[in-house]
Amino acid sequence: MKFKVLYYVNQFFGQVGGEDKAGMAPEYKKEKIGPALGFNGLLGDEGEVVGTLICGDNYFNENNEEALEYIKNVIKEENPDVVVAGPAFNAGRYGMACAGVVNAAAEMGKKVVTGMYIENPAVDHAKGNAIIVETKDSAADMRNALPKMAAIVKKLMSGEEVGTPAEEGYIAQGKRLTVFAKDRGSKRAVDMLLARFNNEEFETELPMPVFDKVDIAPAIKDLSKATIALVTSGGIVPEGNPDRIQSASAQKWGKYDVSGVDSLQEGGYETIHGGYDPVYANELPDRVAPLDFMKQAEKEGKIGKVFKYFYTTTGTGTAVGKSIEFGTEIGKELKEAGVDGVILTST
Amino acid sequence: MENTFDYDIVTNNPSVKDKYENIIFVDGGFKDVLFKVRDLVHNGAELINHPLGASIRMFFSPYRSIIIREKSEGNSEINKEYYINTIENSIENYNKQMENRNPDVVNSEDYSLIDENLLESAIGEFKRMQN
Amino acid sequence: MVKEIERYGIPIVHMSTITTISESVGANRIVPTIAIPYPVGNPNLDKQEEEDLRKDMVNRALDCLATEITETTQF
Amino acid sequence: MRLEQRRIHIKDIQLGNETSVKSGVLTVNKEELISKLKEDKKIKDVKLDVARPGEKTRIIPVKDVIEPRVKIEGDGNGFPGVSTKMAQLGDGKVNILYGAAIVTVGDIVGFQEGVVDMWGEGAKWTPFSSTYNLVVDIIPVEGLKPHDHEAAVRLAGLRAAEYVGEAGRDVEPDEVKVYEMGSHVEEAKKYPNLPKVAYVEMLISQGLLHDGYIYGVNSQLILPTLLHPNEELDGAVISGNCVAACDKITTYQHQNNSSILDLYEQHGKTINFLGVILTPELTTLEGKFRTCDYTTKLCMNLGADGVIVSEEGYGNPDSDLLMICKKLEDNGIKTVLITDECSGRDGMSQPLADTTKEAVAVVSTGNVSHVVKLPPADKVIGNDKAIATLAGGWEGALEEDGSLQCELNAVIGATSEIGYHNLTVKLY
Repeated sequence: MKFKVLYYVNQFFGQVGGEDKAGMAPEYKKEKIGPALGFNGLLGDEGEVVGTLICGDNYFNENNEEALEYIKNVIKEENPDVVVAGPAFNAGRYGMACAGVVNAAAEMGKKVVTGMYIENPAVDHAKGNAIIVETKDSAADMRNALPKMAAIVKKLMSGEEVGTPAEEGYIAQGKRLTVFAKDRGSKRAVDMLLARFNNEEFETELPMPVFDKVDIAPAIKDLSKATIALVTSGGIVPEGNPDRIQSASAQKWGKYDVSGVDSLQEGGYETIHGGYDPVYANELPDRVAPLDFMKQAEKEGKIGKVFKYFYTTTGTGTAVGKSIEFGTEIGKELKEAGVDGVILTST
Repeated sequence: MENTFDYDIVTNNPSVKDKYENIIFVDGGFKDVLFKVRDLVHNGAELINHPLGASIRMFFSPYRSIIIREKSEGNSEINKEYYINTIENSIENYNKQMENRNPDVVNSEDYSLIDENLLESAIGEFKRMQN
Repeated sequence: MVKEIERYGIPIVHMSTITTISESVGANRIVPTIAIPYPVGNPNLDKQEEEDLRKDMVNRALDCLATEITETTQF
Repeated sequence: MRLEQRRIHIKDIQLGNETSVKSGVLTVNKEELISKLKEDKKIKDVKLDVARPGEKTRIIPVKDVIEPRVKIEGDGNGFPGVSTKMAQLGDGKVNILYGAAIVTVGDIVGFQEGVVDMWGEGAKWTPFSSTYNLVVDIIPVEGLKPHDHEAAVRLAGLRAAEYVGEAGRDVEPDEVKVYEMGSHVEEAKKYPNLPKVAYVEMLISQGLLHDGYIYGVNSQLILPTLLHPNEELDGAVISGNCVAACDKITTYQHQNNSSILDLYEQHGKTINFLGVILTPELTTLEGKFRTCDYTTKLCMNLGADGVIVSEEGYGNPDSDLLMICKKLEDNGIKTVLITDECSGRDGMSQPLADTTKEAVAVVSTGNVSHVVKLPPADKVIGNDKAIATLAGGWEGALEEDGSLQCELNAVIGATSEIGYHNLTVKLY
């Protein structure tokens, strides 16, 4: 029996129309449309595309929940073995839609494959669940991308082992898998050392984590006119923790109006951080987030003003998960409010 | 009882508690011991032995004893930073390893015994370094 | 968090006790602080001394926001 | 030094009434070996059994593996400083019952794992599924302190290896390997243009079930020390029954240290092999600093251009490994590390407990948290209660058909950090 594939495309590849149709709500057709047709041909006798889901890119991103609800219902009804989306190439909104679809399908226990250009921002959203075939940045690469996607789908369905990212042409998911090597470890070590002596190329089997750097923001030209915001990951919150921010590895952040107070102590703040002895911070919360002397700098005219809101969360300040999300959200607000500089204190 | 040397043992191991005088007892798990050590190190204590064990098995131990020394003089900034990094890193590693695991409480007694013995070795090593 | 805020082009100073962690999370402007439970204070000092200390650290942090740098720098 | 390893290929082991090797079949006098081991008053009973490659047999909990040998020329039969009188090792002729192994089992503590499956899926993951194993199960007298219990098990394994090894004394070998290397001055004269390479072998040195021994000296007590490679190949280094099943270095693996052998293989061809630096993995931070400095200094004094460093264990030893790497690289010595990793069951976590950017050349010998499925065995040698420990700690490990999901960390020698086995990790 052939395995069943459900295919997702946007309005353009679904042959509905261009940007003017980007607002279309999802539709399902029991036909093979656009790339789904070519993809179906590549499956041969093994599988078949049973239908094509089409949704406008704008609609998907602006009405995420409604779009996904419709799509999930179709998946439930058709009960395919595999959900394939895209390829989205370098299209950001289309990429996000593909990521949304494959993540939802993966949650429903479906095998999922998509395709994207490596710099498509949606890659990070999809790679945890989906195999993403690496494509070039334009649709001209469709004829290369589809065969790779089809080959992977066939392997997933037949139970054949999917090779390494380099072998199969997909973007590494970041999973480190234990496999058998041709030579024992000590032989590989000697070979690696010899390669280093001979200035030949070698590949380390365990790359050290690299820390992503961000461009240094230019300095503030005139501090005396600048608005400076205070942010802390030290878990300083108003007494009683009204927003119930978690005491370790917080799942959210809070912001509090401090325009009317001269210090956090005056504002009645305390710490909820679970990672350190709270006595000193509760005695004087400005020891963790120094609003007092920022306000003084404002009075002395050293800075223009202290930003109206103070931002807070808890966490050890590591480069993972939530802290990235929080930074992105807080940064966006600060940017929009025209803040010129930020002091972030960590415990 | 052993004579008090210039160190303290942060432990949640009851059999260690009964054996030494200079105990900072933690009523909790391995992780709570790490947290207590973190507090102490951030307040200037020196970390004498490494907070983690030497094999993945020892991560599953319900008990852990860690030797620290309260604010010793001549603790350079570099060392202080090293201690802080070491304990912070250890906590992160512990969390990573124990994410899908529970401490191996079935073998509590054996872990308690091994912890006690490893502590004894660590104290021995520390003393050999002191004289 | 540091990196993500700086990505918007806003200069940010990380005041942190563990400066190596600070560097590893990608902070470019770093002011080392006193201790985890009281990064910008010191309960062992008397009130005036502690206030002087905090004022000095805050000013240092503000000044570094107004200082052009080309690589990760501790102030 | 010149060491002649004379391999007698063993094709089977039988228990019987004499101890001999005839046409590749090793027969062991069961009663005699048992009574010999029971001369140690700490041992109450001994059980012997044989596990052959391909048999549906599981051995658990394995403490150590030792290769049976007899020195027929030169000093130091057995394990000098441990089971026999002190002697200088590294010179002479040794007859090896190649393909046979003494495997000790025994519950020193309840949580010790260490499985060897002789067949099927499990066999792939351990190098000791391909040896003919004489399994020595040691039951101590009651009330023995854990230190004494560990020592009794350790010594019994070594004595059993010596006793069995004697059977090969007058047997003609099938194969002879010669390991010969002169002083540093002589070798440098012979190979003036070859890069000089030292091997740093790190040993867990932290106390009960975390120890190793060099000529009987507990490695906790040493500064890093230099050995001629022949000394280790001749039995100078002994395992202390470490709890780390997958990445402890068993005595067998010291006797046949693959890093030493693979460096020896290149000696005089592409490199000038300088020798082995045994480096303790201590528990105190000060101790780690000292070890790091001292190891680097030895490498520099030897004029090493390159160094291979192998780890034992995971966790705090990662600090030593990376600290040593950084210091060697800072001093211009090209360094390759061999380590296993703990990247979590899904392989998504950071692999080591520590990092340093100087570690640019690292061999990974596998993820200790990689999950493997072991089918039920027909026969279990040792203590089948220990299987519960294997499966313990997480739900769903024991399946209905009796097969068992366990992490590689339970399998003896699976992720050997001296590079003895052929696992690696690839990014998917």
